[in-house]
Amino acid sequence: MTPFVADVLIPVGKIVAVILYPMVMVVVMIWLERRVVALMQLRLGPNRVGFQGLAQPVADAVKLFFKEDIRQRQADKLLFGISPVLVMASSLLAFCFLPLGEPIRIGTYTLTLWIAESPVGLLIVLGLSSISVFGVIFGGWAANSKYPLMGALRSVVQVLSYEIPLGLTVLTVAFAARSMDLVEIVRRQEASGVWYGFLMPVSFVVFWISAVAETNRAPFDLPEAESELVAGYHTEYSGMKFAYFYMAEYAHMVLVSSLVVILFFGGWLAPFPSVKALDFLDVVPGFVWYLVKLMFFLYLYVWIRATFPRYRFDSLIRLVWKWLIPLALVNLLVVVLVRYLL
Amino acid sequence: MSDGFEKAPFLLTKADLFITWAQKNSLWPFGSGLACCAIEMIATAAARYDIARFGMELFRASPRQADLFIVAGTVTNKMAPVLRRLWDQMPDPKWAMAMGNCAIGGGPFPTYSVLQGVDKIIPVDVYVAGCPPTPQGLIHGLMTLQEKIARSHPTKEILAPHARRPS
Amino acid sequence: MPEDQADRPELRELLAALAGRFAGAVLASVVDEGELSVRLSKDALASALRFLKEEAGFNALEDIAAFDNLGSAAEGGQRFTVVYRLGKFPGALRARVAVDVGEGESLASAVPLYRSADWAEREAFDMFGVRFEGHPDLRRIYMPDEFEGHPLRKDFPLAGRTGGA
Amino acid sequence: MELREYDLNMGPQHPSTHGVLRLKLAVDNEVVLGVEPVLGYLHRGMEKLWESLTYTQVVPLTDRLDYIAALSNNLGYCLAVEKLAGIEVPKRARYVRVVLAELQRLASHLAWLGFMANDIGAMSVLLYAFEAREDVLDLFEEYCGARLTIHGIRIGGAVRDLDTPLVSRIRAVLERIPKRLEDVRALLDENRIWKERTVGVGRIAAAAAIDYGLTGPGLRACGLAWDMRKDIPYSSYDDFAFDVPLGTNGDVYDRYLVRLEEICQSIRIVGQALDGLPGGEFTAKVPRVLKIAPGEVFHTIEAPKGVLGFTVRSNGTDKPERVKMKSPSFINLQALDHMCRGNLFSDVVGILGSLDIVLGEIDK
Repeated sequence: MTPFVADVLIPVGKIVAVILYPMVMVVVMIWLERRVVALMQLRLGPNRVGFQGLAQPVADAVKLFFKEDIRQRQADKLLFGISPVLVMASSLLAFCFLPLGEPIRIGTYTLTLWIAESPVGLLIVLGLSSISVFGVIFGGWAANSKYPLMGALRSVVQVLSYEIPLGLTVLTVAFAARSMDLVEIVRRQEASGVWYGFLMPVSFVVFWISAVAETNRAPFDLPEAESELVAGYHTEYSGMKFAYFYMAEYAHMVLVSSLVVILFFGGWLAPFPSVKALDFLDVVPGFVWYLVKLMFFLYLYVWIRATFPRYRFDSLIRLVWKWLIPLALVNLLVVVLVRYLL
Repeated sequence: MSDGFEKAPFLLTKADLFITWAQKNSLWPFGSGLACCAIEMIATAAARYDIARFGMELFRASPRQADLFIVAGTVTNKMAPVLRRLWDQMPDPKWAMAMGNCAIGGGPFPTYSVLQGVDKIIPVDVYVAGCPPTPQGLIHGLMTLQEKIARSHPTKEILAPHARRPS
Repeated sequence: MPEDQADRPELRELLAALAGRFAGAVLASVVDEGELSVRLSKDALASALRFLKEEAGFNALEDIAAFDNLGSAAEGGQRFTVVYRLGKFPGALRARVAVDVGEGESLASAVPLYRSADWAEREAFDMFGVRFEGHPDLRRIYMPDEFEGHPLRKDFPLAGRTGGA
Repeated sequence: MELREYDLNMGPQHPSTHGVLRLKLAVDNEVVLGVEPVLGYLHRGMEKLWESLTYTQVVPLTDRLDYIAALSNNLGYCLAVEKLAGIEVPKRARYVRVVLAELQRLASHLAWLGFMANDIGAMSVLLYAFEAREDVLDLFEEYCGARLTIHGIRIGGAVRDLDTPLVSRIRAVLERIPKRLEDVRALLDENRIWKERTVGVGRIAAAAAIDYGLTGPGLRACGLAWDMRKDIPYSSYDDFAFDVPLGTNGDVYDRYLVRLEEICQSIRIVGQALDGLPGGEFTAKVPRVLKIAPGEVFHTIEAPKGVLGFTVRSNGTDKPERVKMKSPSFINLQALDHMCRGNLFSDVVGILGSLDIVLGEIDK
């Protein structure tokens, strides 16, 4: 393993992989969503473009690339341009910290399946995922028209108020695993033999609800409610800028789903780690298990979108301040007590 | 239209094919219906006729993200300036489809308040006759539009934007 | 259509009460096919409507239809006839109050009595030019505000003055 | 910096104004202070056009008024002309008309269900409702070739007879629709989010409803049993036993329940009409050129949206002198401002959906 390969080729390869990984996931997610929602609604969904419609997201992306990029006169040029980048970059950056699998040993060199491992990885990922709120605010404000502004204001209040239960539940996991390092959390789940999702079901449920609300999806998609706010905060965006918003939403969904998988369902661990009889499952590489669980949660996103009507704004806020936050606080208290009494 | 291929350099024709393939297969209609034809347009997007198969089921509510403006219904004189403004708000390349006899030529209403044909205010690419046209008729219109897009040369417009179509 | 409305006698004495109260103003009145139809003069309209609503119990104004009598046998010699269709719920009784109004004259608005008269009167004004005094917001309802002329008048061409652009 | 309300424009082009309706909203931080609908964006000058057409030529234009319930408009106009001209419609024709009108009510209520659910966010219900509606449209297409602007009821009767294969297919569809409705009711009726968006929203009291001239399911949701098919029966509706569903407190949720119940009642009526289909002619003999002596008539029917009335005045020629239409959606829309005050901006969409308005009928 010549130093050139170790110091240059592999990091570059990993960086390219980390940029390509969310892009591929976004393409798969766009196709999955349109097909699954269609099949749930008695229709077929895209199946003409490429094999079973797989090339549909590619066609959308290329078409959006060649669209004219309109920026009105009264728009605030700087913010209008920056906001899609902010939303997209924050999601992509967070992918560097997600451990996708067990480090692979090639000769003397161990190839770690993540870019960076930091003792406060969890904090960084949460911080980055809340930066995308700035993108939404700037985007809604810069368009300088009423509907995007209302969409942006709604999104700000929604995302900020849902970050509190998100943070609290993440704290319970950090307490259980005694560390903020994502890799450490997975290892700790492997050591303790039980996944935190089953150890602390309440924090998983609260985390999942606030995750769905955080990404403005399904019953909580008020900021971009087509039937009320025309197209929410990205009403005035066209062409590639809109493509950024469109893909960033899916990237954010994939990011939050992978967080759920890592924190509550043991990252790359094969299911039922404590049951010795099922050890043969370990032959399947960790990365595959990680993808299977991820796909399940992405499917759940789409399933929820197809069934639930949309919350009204005040009931949305009442739900978080009256139900989720108290529940998360009590849950944190219980976990801390149990942790230190045992 | 095929003569365009001989003169255009090889690379551009291949680029044309790829770009038109993408534009053809992801036509996002603009979710604005005027009258009876709008109900048939929604029925076409619904489960039985399902234009989602062609990737067209994303009815964008904002003109900024729409490619295809289906004028479905009667265009009155009061609605014409609004329609024209919506058309101008749509980013290029954009296509227009006059759905139903009212949009094509005033339909059964030769009256004081109806614009006798939407092509008086916006350039129309495909006319779909019928009052209202059946979903099969609309899908046939959409397919003709896809063929028209397949024959177009987007690279020529990108390289020489001043040669833009008189909109 | 069942001809014999059981409540005809009720309409009969209602008619008598109406004729008594507004002796001078009731020009013609008849009860046929379960409907009381009255032709009033312009100035008795407001009080007649109030009487029909409060005392006779016609609590719903279903429709206001305006007619242009230009050319046809104008009964009262006036240009326009405005017909108020009242309904009584429960009991499903019908009353027709017809009023003649000239070209420039105006009628008392029924909005203080029936909220549903608001847009119906605006439509009559927009289409015929009949003005209604006391209407909260008498503007055109269909045609753009800068449109001149009233389309449903008989002398207005079908294709419109500007040739239906 | 003092806070001031600003007006928001749900413009003539908006995903949930069911066509080209423009709402000027005075909004104070998402709380609606007042709604002022602006109409006329689909005013095609129908009534002016009708004055230059013969009585039979007007019928296809009435399809384009309430284009979701075309047959009801035909029925309303034809009944008014027949009453004016004194044409006697044979019993079988009346039964065929009842079957067609009630199937049209079915299709109209299913379209309403889809649009309202989609406005409140449950987009799958739009697809389920439209799939059920497609079955009914197939019946119309088989009956007379058209899906939406059906023009199936003519002056004097209907355009074609109900032959036995069509009757058996109608019965098959009537079995399928309740099952589809079960899916939708299971999805929405007790859904906490749905109830939160609809219960107590857009409430109107019974007295205010009458004062605003509200008719149809909107009025019945306030608990007032005013249904033209019962109060002033037409086209032999009094031969059929059906009940009028009523709500209690006149809010969006009650209008939703009343309309769903009306779908079941319509299925009952069509079943009874098909069972008792008498023999005889399906249309009366109407002279090719219909000249009607001078006179005036006002006739109302119970259209899916409310009480639809036609005033027809004749002058002895073959063309009507004036045909005035009393449109239920036009009158119902006036109550929107009263219903929306104090609610949130996103409720305006739900209330507008529950009113079930069609712009073709409002703007004429």
